Amino acid sequence: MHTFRVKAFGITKDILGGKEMVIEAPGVTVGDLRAALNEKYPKLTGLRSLFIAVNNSYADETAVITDGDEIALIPPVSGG
Amino acid sequence: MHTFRVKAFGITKDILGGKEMVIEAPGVTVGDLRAALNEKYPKLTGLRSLFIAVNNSYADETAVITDGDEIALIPPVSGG
Amino acid sequence: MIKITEKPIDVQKVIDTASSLNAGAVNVFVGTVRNNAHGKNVVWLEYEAYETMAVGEIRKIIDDASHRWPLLGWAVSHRIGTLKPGEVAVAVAVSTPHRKDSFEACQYIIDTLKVKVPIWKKEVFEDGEEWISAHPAVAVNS
Amino acid sequence: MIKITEKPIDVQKVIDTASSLNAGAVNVFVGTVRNNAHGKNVVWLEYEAYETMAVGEIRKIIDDASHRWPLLGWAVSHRIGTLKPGEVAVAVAVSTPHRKDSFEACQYIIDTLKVKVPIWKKEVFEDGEEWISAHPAVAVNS
Repeated sequence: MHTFRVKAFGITKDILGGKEMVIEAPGVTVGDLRAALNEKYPKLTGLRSLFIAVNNSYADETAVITDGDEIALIPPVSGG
Repeated sequence: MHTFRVKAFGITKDILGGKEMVIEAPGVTVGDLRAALNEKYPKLTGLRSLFIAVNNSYADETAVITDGDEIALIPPVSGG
Repeated sequence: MIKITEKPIDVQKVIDTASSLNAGAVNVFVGTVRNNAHGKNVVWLEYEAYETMAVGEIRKIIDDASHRWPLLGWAVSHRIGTLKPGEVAVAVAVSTPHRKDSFEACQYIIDTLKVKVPIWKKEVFEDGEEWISAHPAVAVNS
Repeated sequence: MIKITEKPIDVQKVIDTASSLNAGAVNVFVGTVRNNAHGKNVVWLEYEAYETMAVGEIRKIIDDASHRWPLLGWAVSHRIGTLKPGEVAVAVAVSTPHRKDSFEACQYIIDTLKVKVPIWKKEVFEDGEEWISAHPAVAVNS
């Protein structure tokens, strides 16, 4: 298992129960992390959308996360 | 002959040589006044456009000017 | 608020006047004096207005805009007299519930102002001056 | 200037930052907190940002806009924290040589900001609160 430290914003902060959580996933891609998150926090699947950012940019599902990367959950944005 | 007191703005002030001039015309419509103006000041015909306002509104050529009406020459506007 | 003034325009005041507690969007257009035109340096501009008619024509434009977009507030201020590069010549602000309307209404007002409202500007260059748009455009090579 | 701040936004400063002596046009969009939403009174809004990424995403939007329009100056300021109705949440200003471009560029920036930049708002009503747009829209009669 791989361990990821994930920042949560907006409604994901409420769903995860904190601003930053440690998540374990069997793989190292963004898709693997998403699957682990959805399993642990099923309410995430009810969101209109959920992007995952790696190092301050939107990341594809196939992107590989490496040690030291900054990971963040981006629920539907609503600025302005 | 009818006598009209005409306000001039922008380039028409330069062409007429003053902010307000008295013009004589044989008729009482805006068209009659325009013809008299063009004859006396041929440079007016070189303008891109020339509207005549009566009582603070753009007037048609057939509009009749009556005593006390405020008449103004409106060369191409360029505000903003 | 419709204002034709010789004093510098306070853009913040124009925005505040147009704002509304029911509005989510304010769009503001500020027209400033450029330091160049037609490849020449502009030293200053002279703005002149037929004030009573200008106010009336702006009012008509606002009335038209109010029928086309849900304006919650608006303000138009136009400066006259001598303006140097960088100074504000005109400020238009409108507020609407949502942003798309604010852009459309503000653009309609300034676009229409520029073709309907009796205000004139003369550009003063280092080597001459010219009433803008007075004569038909002359082709460069003619 | 790109700014994410807990302090009230100084719209005049945003405009001044975006202005340029070469520009004839400044367009400004100001997003304010409405006192109502979905027919309910808004008591206040909570804005939260993923600040480092938000600044980066705004920079990308400005870069894109700079390639599409001749921007001479620009500024984007977004407030976070607790905002009451009437307060300014966001201000975007751009200056261009001519006005049409200023409208288009400003609208592009705010439209794109609203779909790309990681900032979130929670509306707090008298009887509850809600993260805006988080869930799929629910039909009124379902």
